[in-house]
Amino acid sequence: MTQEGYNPRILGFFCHWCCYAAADSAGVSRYQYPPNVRVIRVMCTGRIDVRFILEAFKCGADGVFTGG
Amino acid sequence: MAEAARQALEDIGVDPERMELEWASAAEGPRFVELITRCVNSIKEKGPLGTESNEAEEDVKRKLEAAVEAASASKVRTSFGMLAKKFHKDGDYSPEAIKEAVAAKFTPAFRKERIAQEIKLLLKKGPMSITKLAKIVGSTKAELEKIVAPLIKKGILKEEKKGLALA
Amino acid sequence: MSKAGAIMVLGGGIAGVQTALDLADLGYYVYLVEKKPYIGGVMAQLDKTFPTNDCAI
Amino acid sequence: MYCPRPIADVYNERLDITRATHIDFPQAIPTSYYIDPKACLRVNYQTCNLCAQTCTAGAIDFSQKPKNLKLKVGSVILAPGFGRVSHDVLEKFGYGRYPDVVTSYEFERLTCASGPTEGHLIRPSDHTTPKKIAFLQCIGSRDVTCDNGYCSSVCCMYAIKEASVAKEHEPDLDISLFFMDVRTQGKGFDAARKRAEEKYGFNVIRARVPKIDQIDSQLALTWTTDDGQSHSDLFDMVVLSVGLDAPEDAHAIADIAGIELNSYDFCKTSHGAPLSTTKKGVYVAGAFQGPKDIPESVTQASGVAAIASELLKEGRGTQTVTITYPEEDKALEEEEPRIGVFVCHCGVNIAGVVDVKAVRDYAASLPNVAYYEDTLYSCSQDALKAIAEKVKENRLNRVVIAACSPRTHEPLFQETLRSIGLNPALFEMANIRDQCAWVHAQEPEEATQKSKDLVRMAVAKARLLEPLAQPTVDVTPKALVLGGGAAGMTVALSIADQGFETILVEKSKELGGNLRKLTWTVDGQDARKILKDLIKKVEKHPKIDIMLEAELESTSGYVGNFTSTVSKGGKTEMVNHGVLVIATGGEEHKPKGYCYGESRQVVTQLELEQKIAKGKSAFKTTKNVVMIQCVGSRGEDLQHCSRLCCTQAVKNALKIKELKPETNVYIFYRDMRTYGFAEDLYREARQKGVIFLRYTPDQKPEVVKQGRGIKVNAYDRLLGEDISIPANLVVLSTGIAPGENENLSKLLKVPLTQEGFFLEAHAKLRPVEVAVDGIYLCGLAHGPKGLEEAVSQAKAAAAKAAIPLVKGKVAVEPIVSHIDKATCIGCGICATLCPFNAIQMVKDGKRKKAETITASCKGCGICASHCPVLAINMGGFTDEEIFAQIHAFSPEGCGEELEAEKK
Repeated sequence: MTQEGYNPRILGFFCHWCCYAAADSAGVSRYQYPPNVRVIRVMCTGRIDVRFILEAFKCGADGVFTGG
Repeated sequence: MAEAARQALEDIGVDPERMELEWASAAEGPRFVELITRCVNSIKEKGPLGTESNEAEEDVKRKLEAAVEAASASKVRTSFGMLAKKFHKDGDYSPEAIKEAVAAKFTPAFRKERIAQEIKLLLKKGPMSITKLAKIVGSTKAELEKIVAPLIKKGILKEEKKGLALA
Repeated sequence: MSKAGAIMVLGGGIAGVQTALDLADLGYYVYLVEKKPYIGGVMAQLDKTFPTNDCAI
Repeated sequence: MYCPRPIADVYNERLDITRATHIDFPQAIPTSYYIDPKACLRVNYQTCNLCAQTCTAGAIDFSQKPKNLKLKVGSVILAPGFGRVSHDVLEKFGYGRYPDVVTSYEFERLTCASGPTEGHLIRPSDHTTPKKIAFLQCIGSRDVTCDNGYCSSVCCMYAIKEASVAKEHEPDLDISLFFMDVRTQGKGFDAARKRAEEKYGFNVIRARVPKIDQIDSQLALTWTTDDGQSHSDLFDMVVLSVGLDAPEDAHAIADIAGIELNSYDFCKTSHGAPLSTTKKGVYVAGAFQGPKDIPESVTQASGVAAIASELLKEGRGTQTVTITYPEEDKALEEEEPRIGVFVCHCGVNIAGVVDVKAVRDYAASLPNVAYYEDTLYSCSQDALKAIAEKVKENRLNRVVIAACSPRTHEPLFQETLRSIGLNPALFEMANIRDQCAWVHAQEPEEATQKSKDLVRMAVAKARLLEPLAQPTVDVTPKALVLGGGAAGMTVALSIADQGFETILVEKSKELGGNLRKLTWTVDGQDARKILKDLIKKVEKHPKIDIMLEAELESTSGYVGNFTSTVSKGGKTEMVNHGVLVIATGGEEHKPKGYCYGESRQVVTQLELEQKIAKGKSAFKTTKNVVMIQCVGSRGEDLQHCSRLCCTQAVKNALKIKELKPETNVYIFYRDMRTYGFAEDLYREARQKGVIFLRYTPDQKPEVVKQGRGIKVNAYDRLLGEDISIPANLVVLSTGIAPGENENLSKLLKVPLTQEGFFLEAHAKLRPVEVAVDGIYLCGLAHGPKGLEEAVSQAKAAAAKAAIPLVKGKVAVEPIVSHIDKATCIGCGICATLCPFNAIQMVKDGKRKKAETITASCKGCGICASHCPVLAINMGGFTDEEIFAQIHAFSPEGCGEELEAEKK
C-alpha cells in the first residue's frame, strides 16, 4: 500500500538525557538513518502531554515517536 | 500518558500505532537507529494520515482539533491526573492494568468532551440533524443525545426544525 | 612564611591546561607558561580523538 | 599576508609553507598573529618592516625585547609534554628519502579538515589518493638501539583510530597494520579495536618490518610472521606510528627545577606517589611523567591540582581574581524579539552534507529574524567573539545557533551571552550536525531541508523564550567517600588535607581493600608499607571520620546538599554532605575451568604473590611454573582487558627467578600488554630465561590433571606443533571484575557500562566525574588499573570534589517549574507525582496551593503535563514554546489563527 515517493513526516519528542543522547551517539559513530524525523527536545518524557501528541497529528505529522 | 494518547487516537479513528513510545539509553546509538528506521518504515506502510479511516483530510483535521480541545478540558485532565496519582500509589504499572484503567476512567470522559467539541465545530457551518451528526461523529444516536442534553440546558445549543444549531 | 596563593604551570598542553583550570577553580592564581605561540600542545594538531571522534581542537 | 619571508609550517608538520608572521590554526588560543623571531628579516637583519606599516591597528612594535619576569609562586607543576622520536630512527624506515613514508603526526594533518590538504588523504609524492596503506608500530618505542626501551602505550590505539578515519575518508582503502603486540588496554579500547577491525576489515599482521625500499612509485615491505614464513608486499603509503620520547629540554627543566629524571629522561616518580617529583612543591603531570594517553594525562592534571591545593591550603583565595558579568540588559530583553541566527559549517562536518548558505538564507526569511550569518567553527574563540559583537551591534535579544548538539555546546554559547549582558536562557540550538549532517550523509537535499525545518522550529521557540533567573545555593563543606581501599583512602586524605571534613565508609571491617593482597608494587616498592602509611595517616587525620562495616542506604538531594543514610551495625546514621566519591573498587575474577579449585597447584596471580611473600621455602619442590594470561578475560567471562595482569605476571615471574633462578617459567599470552615503563620488566624477564609463548583464542592452552600432578597442553606457534609441559604450579592471570555495582548505581542514579563498571561523564575530558553533578568516581570502580593510576585518579577525584566545597556556592539549573497560584486549585496531583519531592502544598489564605522547591526541582516537567488546570509551566520548555515548535514542524504551518484564539 506504500505509494512511491510518499515520504512520511514524523515528529519526535526526545528526552534530553536518554534518547537525545542516543541520537547524538548514533551521529558520532555516523550510523545512517532516514531523515523523516524532526526532533523536539524535552527534559524528560514525563513532560509530554497528550495534547502535544494530538496537536502534532493535527499539524500534519503522519507519525509521532516519543523517545525516553 | 502513551496509553491515553493511543486510546484518544483510536477514538477519533486514527491508527494508534502511528504513535510509538520507545526507550534508548545514551549509550545505545545502534538501538536508536533501528527504532527510528523501523518507525519510519511502519508509518510508510500506513500511508498518510486518514488512510486507515479513508476520511477526507479535512474531517481528520476537525476530529483532531476537537481532540486537542478535549485534552485541554479540565474535567478530562483531572481524570487523567487522578489516574496517574492512583498508579503512583499502588505502583502496578503493568501494561494490562494501565490499559484497563485508562479505558475505564480517561477515555469515556475524553470521548464525551471530544464529541461535544466536534459538534460545536460542525454546527458552525449551520444546523444539522442528530442522525447526520451521530454518523459523522461516530457515535450512536442515544450517546449523542446524552451529550447534547446538558449543552442545550446550558444554552450553548438549541433545537430547530432542521436539527441542532449553535445558540 | 605565608603560603603563596599563586602557582606556575610549565607547559600548555592538555595536561597543563587542565591543571590550570582545576587550580583556578580551587582558588589559586595560575601562571601558565608555554613555549609555543598557542596552547593545546600536540593535541591541537590531532584531527579527531577517540572515542567520540569529535574534533580535538 | 604581506610578510615576504616563507618558512616551513611546523604546525602542519612541514607539509605546508607559511610566513614568518602567521597564526598556526584559526582556532588557536590566543587568537593573534605571531612573528617568528628566528625567521623574521626585521628582527635578524633590521630590514623589511612591511608588516608594521600595513598593520592598521598598529599592533606591531619591534622595540619589544624579551623580558624576564620574577614570579612568587607556592608550587611549580611540570607539564611540558613529550618530545619527538629522533630523526635517525625514522631514517631507518626511509623517512626523508621516500616522500610517501609519513609519520603519524603528518597523517593526522593530512586527514584534518582544516589541514594542508583540507582533509583529502593524498600521497605527498604525486598527490594521488593511496589505495594501500601500511601502519608500522613501535617506531622509536620498544627499541633499545635508540635507548627508548619503554613502550609508548598510545601508538596501537591511535593507529587504529587513524586507520578508521582514513577508511571514512576513502572507504575502499586496503589497510594493513604491523603490530608486535596489540596494546589497546584502555577502557573500552579493546571493544573499539574489535569493532574497527570487523567494520573496516583491517589486516592485522604480527610482525616487525625491518626496512622499506622504494620500487618505482610504490614502497616494498618484507616481513616474517611467527610461523616462519616470509612475506613481501607493495604499498602506496607507509605511516610510521612514532612513539613518545622524553621532551627535548628535559635535562634543562630538571636542572632548573632541581628534580631527578629516570633512565629514559622522563621525570622520576614512584608508584606510591606518581605525581610528586623528588623535590617537595614541584609536581609533574602528563606525558613528562611517562608516556600515556590523553585520559590519563587529564586525570594526572587534576590529581596534581589536588596535591598543590593540599600544600597551599592557607594561600587559597588570596590572589584570585573573580570574573564579573555585566548587568543584564533588562530593557533589551523586554523589547519585541530580535533573533540572530548563526548557521555553522563545523569545518566539513556540516558543510560537507548540508547547503549551509541555503539554510542561512532560509533563516533570513523567518519572522523576527533580525540578523543571519554562517560561521566556519562557531565554537572557536574567534567566532564566539564575532557572535558577541554582532549581538551587541544589532541589539539582538534572542540567539539561535544551528550547529552541533546542545548537550555538549549549549553551556559554551550561553557563557558568551552572559559575558555581554544577555540572559543565557534566551538561546536555542538546532542540532544540524550529530542528528542531521552526520546521519544523512548520503542524502544532502533531505539533510538541507531537515536543517531548514529544524532552524524554523528553533526560531519559533526562540520567539517565546523568556529570561530565567540563575539562583545559587549554599554547599555543605563535607565529603562522603564510599570504599576504604587504596583509592578511597587517598581521596579521603586529599580532601581532608585540603581542609574539608570527610566521612570514609568501608563495607568490610578493615581498611585497605585489594591493596592488602599486594606485597610489592611493580616498581619494587614495599606495598605493605604503603598500605600501613596510608591507614596510619587516615586514622590519625582529625578531619576524617571512618565508618567500618558500614554501607550506604540511601542518598537524596543534589550537588552541595546531599543527605545520606549510612547503616552501621544495624542502626542507621543521617549524614549531610556536599559531594560524594565512589571508590568501591573491584574484585579479582575467580576463573572457571583450567582445573581451578580442583587442584592446589592451580592458583591466581594474587594467590601466587602471597605464596612468593613466604619466600624460597614455598618453592622447594617447584621446577616448572606455567602462567596463562587472559584467563576469563577479553571475550570469555569478562569482555574487557584488565590492563595490568601482564605486568603483574612478569613482576611475579621475576620474583620467582630471583628466589630460585633454576625454576623454568613459561607464560602463555595473547598480547603481552606490559605498556609504559613496564616494558623493561618484560625485557628483563626474557633475559632471565622466562619463556613467552603466544596463543590465539581458538587454540587456547588447557590444564589437564595427570595422576597426582598437572600438565599444560598447548600449540607452540614457533615450532608449529603441540607441546605438553608438566607443571608443579599453574598460575592463571585473571582479570578484574566489577564489584556488585548494580544497587549503588540505582541508588545514586549513576549509569554502568556494559562490563558493569561505572560510566564516567566523558572518557577524555571528565574522567573522574559522572553524569550526576556532585558525584565523583575513581579507582577500580571506574575500571581495571594499576596502583599508580588508581592513586592518580583518586587525587584527581579529590581535586574535582573539592571545587564545589571551595566555592561554597553552586548555581542551580534555571529550568525549574513555575506554579501560577491563581490558577492552581490545590488538587495535589503534582506534589504526589514529583519524583524529586520538589513540590509542597502550602496554605494560601484558606485554600491549599502547590509551590516548587526550586533547589530540588530537576526540570523534568511531569507536574506540568499532569496539571488539570494547566497552572504549571517549565522554564525554557513552556507549553506555548512546545506548541510553537509543533506548529513550525509543518512547512505550511497549521491553523495559526486557531492557536491565537485558544490562548
